[in-house]
Amino acid sequence: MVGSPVLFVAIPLLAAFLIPLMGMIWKEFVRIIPGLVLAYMLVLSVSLIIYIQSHGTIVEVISGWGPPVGINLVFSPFSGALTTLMTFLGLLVWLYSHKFKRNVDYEPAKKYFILLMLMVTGSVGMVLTGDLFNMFVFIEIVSISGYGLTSFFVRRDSAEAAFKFLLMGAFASSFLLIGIMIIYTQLGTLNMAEIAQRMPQMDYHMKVFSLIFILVAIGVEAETFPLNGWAPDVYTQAPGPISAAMSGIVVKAAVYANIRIIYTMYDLQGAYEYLLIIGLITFIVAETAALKQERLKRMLAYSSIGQMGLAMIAFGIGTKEGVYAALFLMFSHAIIKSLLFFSGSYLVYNKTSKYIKHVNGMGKYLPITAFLFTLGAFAIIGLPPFMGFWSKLALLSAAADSNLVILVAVILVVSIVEAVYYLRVVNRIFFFKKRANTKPEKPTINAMIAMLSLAAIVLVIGFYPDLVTGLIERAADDLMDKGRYIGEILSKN
Amino acid sequence: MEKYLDILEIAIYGSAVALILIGLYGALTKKSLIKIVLGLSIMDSGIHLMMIALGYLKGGTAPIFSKGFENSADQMVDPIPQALVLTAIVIGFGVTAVALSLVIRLYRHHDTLRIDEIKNLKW
Amino acid sequence: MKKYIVLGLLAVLGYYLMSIFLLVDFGLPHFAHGVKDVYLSSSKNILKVSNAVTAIVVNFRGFDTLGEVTVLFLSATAMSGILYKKRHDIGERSILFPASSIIRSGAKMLFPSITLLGIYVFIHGHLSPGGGFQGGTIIATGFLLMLLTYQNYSVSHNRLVWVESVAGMLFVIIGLAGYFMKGSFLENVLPVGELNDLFSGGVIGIIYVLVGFKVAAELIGIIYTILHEKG
Amino acid sequence: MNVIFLILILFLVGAIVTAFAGKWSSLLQDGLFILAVTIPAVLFFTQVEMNQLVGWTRGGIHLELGLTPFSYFFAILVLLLGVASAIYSVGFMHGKARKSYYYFNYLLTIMAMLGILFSRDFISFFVFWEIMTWASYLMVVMNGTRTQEIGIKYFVFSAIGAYAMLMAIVLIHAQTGNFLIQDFIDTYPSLAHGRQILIPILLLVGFSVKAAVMPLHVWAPGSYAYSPMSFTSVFSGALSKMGIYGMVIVFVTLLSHLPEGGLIRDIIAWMGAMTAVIATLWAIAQDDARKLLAYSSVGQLGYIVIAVAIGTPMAMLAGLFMAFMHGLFKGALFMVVGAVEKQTGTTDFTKVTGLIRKMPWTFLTALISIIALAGIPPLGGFIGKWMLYESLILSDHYLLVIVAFFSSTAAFLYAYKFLFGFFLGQEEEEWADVKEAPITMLIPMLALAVGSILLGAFPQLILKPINNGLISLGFSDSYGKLWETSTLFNEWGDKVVLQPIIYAIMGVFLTTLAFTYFRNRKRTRYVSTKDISTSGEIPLAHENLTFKENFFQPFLRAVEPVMKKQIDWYYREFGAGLEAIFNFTRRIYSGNGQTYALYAVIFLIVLLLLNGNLFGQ
Amino acid sequence: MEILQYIFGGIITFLLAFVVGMTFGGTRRKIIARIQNRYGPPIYQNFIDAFKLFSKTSAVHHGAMHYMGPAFLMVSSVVSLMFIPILRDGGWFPNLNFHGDLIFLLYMMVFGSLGMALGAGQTGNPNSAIGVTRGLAQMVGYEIPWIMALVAMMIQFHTTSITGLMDVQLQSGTWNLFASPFAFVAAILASLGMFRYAPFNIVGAPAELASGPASENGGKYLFTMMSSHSVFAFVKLTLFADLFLGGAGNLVELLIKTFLLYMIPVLYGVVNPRYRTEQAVRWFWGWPTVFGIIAIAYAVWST
Repeated sequence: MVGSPVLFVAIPLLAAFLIPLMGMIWKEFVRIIPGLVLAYMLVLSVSLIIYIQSHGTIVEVISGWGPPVGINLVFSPFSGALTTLMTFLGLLVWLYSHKFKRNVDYEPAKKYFILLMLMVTGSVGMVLTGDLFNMFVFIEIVSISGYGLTSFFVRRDSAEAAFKFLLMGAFASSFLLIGIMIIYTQLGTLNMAEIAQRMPQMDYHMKVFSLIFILVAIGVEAETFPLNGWAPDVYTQAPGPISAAMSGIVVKAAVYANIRIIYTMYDLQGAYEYLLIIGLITFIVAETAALKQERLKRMLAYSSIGQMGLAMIAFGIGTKEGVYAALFLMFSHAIIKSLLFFSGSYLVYNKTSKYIKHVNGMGKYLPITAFLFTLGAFAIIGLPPFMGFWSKLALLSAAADSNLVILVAVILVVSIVEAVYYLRVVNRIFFFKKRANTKPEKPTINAMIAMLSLAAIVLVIGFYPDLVTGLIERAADDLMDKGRYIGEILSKN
Repeated sequence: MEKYLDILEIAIYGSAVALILIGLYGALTKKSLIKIVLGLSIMDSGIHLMMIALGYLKGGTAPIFSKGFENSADQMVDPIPQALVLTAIVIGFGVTAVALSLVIRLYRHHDTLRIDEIKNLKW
Repeated sequence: MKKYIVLGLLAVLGYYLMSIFLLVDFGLPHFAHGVKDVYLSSSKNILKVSNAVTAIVVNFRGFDTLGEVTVLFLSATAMSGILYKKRHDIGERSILFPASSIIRSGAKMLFPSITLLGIYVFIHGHLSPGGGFQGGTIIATGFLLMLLTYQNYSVSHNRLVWVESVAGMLFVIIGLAGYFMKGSFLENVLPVGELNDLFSGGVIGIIYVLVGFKVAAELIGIIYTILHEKG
Repeated sequence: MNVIFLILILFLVGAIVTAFAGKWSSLLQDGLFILAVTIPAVLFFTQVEMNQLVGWTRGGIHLELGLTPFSYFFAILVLLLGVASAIYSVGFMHGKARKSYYYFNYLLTIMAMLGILFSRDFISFFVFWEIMTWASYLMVVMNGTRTQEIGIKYFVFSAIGAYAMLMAIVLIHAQTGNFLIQDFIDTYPSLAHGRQILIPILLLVGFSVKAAVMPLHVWAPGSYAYSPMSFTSVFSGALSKMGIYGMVIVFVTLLSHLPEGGLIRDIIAWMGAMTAVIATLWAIAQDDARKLLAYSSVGQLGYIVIAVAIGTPMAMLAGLFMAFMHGLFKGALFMVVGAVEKQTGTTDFTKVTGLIRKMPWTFLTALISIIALAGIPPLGGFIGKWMLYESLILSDHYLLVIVAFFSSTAAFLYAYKFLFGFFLGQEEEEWADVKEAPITMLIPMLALAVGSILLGAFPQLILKPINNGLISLGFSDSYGKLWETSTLFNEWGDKVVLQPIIYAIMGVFLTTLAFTYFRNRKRTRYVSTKDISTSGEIPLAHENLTFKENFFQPFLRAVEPVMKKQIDWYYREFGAGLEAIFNFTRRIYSGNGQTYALYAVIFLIVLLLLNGNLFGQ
Repeated sequence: MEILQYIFGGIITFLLAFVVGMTFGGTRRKIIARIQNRYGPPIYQNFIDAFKLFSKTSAVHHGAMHYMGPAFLMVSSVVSLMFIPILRDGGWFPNLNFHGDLIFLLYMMVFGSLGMALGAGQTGNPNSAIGVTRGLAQMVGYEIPWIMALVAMMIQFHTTSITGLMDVQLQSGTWNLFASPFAFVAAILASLGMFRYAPFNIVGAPAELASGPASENGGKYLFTMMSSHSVFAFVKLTLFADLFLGGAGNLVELLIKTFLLYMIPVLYGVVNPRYRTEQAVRWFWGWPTVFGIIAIAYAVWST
């Protein structure tokens, strides 16, 4: 055993409590320790992923009480793959913001890095936990650190965005509590595996009501359509790396929660259709809203929402191919959208308004950044031979295999809209004259490394997708096999 | 006794739902940011009340094995909702604190507390 | 207009909520094989903790409590981040009018007893109703009283940081000790003692004390941050 | 490593190396660029074996590459134009901005086209197709003028096509379980009837976009006109033929099994005919050489589409032969425009006149290519047209003959306009010191022109590979029946003997020329075009009397009703409408946090109201 | 030897065409003059003009295309001539007709216009270019009924060869004029434009354009143009005779038939005012095209 899933939570918390003390010794510690912790988490998750290849899913028991009595953490191929992705992105976000301009002040830097680290931890916890209420706690950890990070920049309208986020988040947590309590009163347990096992005994109406409350609650974090009003504002106003972390880490965790609940806990067929319909609406509304945006990050935000809608559609197909496609989409979207947020924030660096027109002519002044943005744009449109193509292909062929011809057509038509708004920006970067009052800002070396490594992944996976498809396929198998999940956890008792 | 229990049921659940609805009403219609935050708190209270009520056992005692109650486990109310409520209260407190600090920031920035005037970010 | 729409919506929502809750029989056991019975019996027989709620909060679902503490820590951090200003921008504490002498002397008298009550509550968390959160809050109330009464009363920021950091770290370290010694995070590593004894329940009491300190420190920090906001 | 991979990788590596070589030396970059095209071309013609399959796997999908005789024919066109235009590009891009960018995308485009021809499965086909699309998109926007309009339009239509194709591909995968083209062709007859119709139509939409068939052609004029001329010769000459390539395969292998196949073919043929007519009319109305040629390309592609859609053996031969010829002469013509642009800085007919004495070789290329374009014997263009008309009449498509002939005749108008606009008319002071284009630009141009002449006399040079390709697709051997060395037959036994015609034409031409030229040689002198007898007055040196505004106004007035609105206009209105709707959708995000919360509550209540219906048991 | 025979035959054919075309042209001038109540020039006036032009020497030229233009024109006329059977059995006028067909001829016939246009273009005279554009536009107009008539014939008789069409008429014993009357009407109406006599003479209208494409040309250039026009007129008339009137067994028959055909455009022109270009184009796309469509329908129906 190389480590334990519980360290994903314990070590960052220890570090978080330690940082204020270490900061009194040497101020640089507040920047270095989170990086070390995130790096450790990445190493840990990679080694655990390798471990479970041969030894099977790890079910970690906490405080000595096996499920369903105690809380447990599950490191399965599915949650493990997501954990690896999240910790990797977390590390890159840390790297990108290591020398972030505002962080010269000690106090904000401390806050920023603690919140960032705990946001990643919370997301990882959401993915790993096997207990419903524990998931609620982790969702709150993620949300509160999200509020703090969103309003990090004092001069922008960031507080407004954070307040909207908070309002929605508060509603969501209330609804989630109601949903959890309905389940508890019916089944008397909070362990997800046991809930899943005993779900058939539950009264049908209670089942539906609890699912509705939980879906609405998690839908807020997962950016499903009518609940995602906060998302564009938050993405626009949060610091660039935080936007990347939001779309790459937090939302992924929320979608995970959504999927775990629908696929594993409940046995309602209609829930898949719900995912399909809501995902489709989210996708269409977000992509069409993105078309006429004037601010770069807001446009990226809508695109991000749209991509998550796509992932939900893929989950809603309900077959193994669909799950495979959805996981692939989540993976590629996390990587590509982070690349876009990273490079996009430098393209509109100096302006707080972040209008798209500020990128005019930046191709000449920031050639590498502009190139990386273009790469990301091409990849997210789904042009081969970049990474986005393979995931889109997987989605479409999964839909076609399930005979959803209309769905394929709609997705493709809306994808054209997506291509249009991305290419408009790319054209501006390279072929428009620079506006007189914009000053290009060269990326720091750390940011450059982060962006280049993301771009390398986009290219390498694009040319050789086999690097990740095996992993994703195992994860999809894992998710589809509900009986094994229940058995593995409850046998630990 | 049975009759009173029915009344009690309606009274407790009714007040929990009423709190939730009052909180929602406040959060959805009041213009002042402070009142919205208050609404959220009220809604939380309603939910906490509901949670506790759901764990109630007819004629039950507190789930504490103090002297004389060592063997009355069957008579104890469900302790789990109480534990959950504890967590939920703390989390609700944390959210409220952050919300209030955001309200302060917004007031600093916009010089107003009316939520319909704070719409710099839209579309 | 909006009000009426909202009212209509809430009427529907209320109808559904009520119908959900009325499906749950009030005051009757709702389910057959819940974990509740395991908790009660284990708390009495294995952990020797008389307050089952404490046993759940600190041991069975101790992980939640760790998260809870983290949430508090986060909201304190987030608050100070949100309200952060450069040093010269920080204003004076806003007090509308000075407290009267009755209040001042009363506060001085009440403060030690409030603190003592708080300490009692979290030390006896595993025996009687109460615990770390409750006790910490009571202590913070005492400090709030002092801060409101005395314009010049101040708490050392560094000391608060120390208390909360060390308390939090010890919590995690105790958890890790369980992990390394017994193979499971937060598992009890100390002898459990006898039911209804002060020194019973192993690490549960210790953790609750730590939580008490941490909660107190954080709440004081939060109050302090808001008090320093210009009116 | 297999040579097919080697060729593709050489292109890719060449593209990257060439793009970066510009940092050190411009000359090195030019040299590397030409090598990066020619070495794979040589490898292709010497090393690649026919019908040899190479399998590989990506993302768990089995892929295959290989060369068939049919794709071999297209590869000839691609590599011929690719090499010629590459040499030309070196001259054309000399001293221009974004040279590395140009070279990179150029090589990628050529690679992608070869990749398409090599692909034996749908995924590699699609991958290369999209690489081709975005690489050429980057070329279209390269000049930086009207990128948001022309470039986006090109990309949107390409995306419509590509996504239609992708939809067909995933539907195919749902039917066969893999992506191999051959497997699909084998299982096609046993599919459900709905799929049997849907899949070919989707594929045809995909290919029609690149082949610029009528309702999907609106991207073409702008894109051809605004990409660099040296690339446009490949773009219009070879890249658009990829659409034809795909269409032929769909027609031959799929639609022949379908009862409705004939109807679909006729519809496509009529769309091609409409394209030919409308594009020709618009070409006549243009005042810019680039746009004129762009519309002309669309029109010429219309003929090719007619021919391949009719699909008799002779029509196929005609269509593919015309495709090849179009590559030659349109490639050369775009190069001519490029040369004029390079030397004068403009391509506007109303600005440039009288270059014939300044740029004689360019004019010669233009003349030969225009004659080939107009389909006038004895050049190669005629042979394609002849076969087209014969096959149309033989297959009872009488009205199509009329339409095709009309647009072919109308093509004379713009053909004349092109020659007159640049080269004839009065010589102007402004262009007095214009020089002939550099030698690197002249050689490829003249080579392509010579190709046009050669194919007029010896069409078998290219008809033979076409025939081999068609046999490999399952056609009967029409080689012996339809043509022998320099003789063309139709099925009624009528024939055209090419060589005596050429001798006759040359003989008469030279005799007359001798008659007019030699007797006068001693005593005639050249006088400038200012020395004319218009109204008895001699125009001053700075006066330009060349007739250039409203060139074909009378004719355009005659056809006015057809040209009132461009199809483009409908698309623009449609697009504007869509954008307005989308602009409305984003108003959902009103900016008021409370409203968002209200949405959440409404959503919750709607779900609660729907409960049983949504989550059925 | 055969080649020499061809060349010799070609020269003889050319001379015949030249003489006939010139004479017809002179006749036309005379007829028009008489109708307009003038005396008019003698019938041989065209020969006098040609001889005058031939013996003049040109002092200037405007560049290569300038003298290649008339050569193109000549190529078009002569090669077309060589592909048309003058008499049914060849005889003195050997040619290449068994090699060619109607489609080839169609393209060969427009080749001249384009060459001429190029030559006119290089002179730099705006009137030439204006004339050329009008001419080309008009050509697009009349080609429609013309190709319709030809396609109708091809459909009806299953051949695209001129000799083939003549054989058909010989075998059935009836002229195509009667076998496919609508095609004949369409073709004749198209021929009005082909001859460019009034009312379709806007191309070279002397009063407006200083004789259009031909301006700036004098001396031998004009001679070449004039003679090729004459030859071309003969080519067209012979083609019509071959296609619709069963060809000619001997020279006299040929001359009668061609003269009768020639009178149609001449006489039509006399009584009509000049059309503007777009009017002309629209005119051709009116009734002549309708006849063409009827001809095709008739052909499809009758096979």
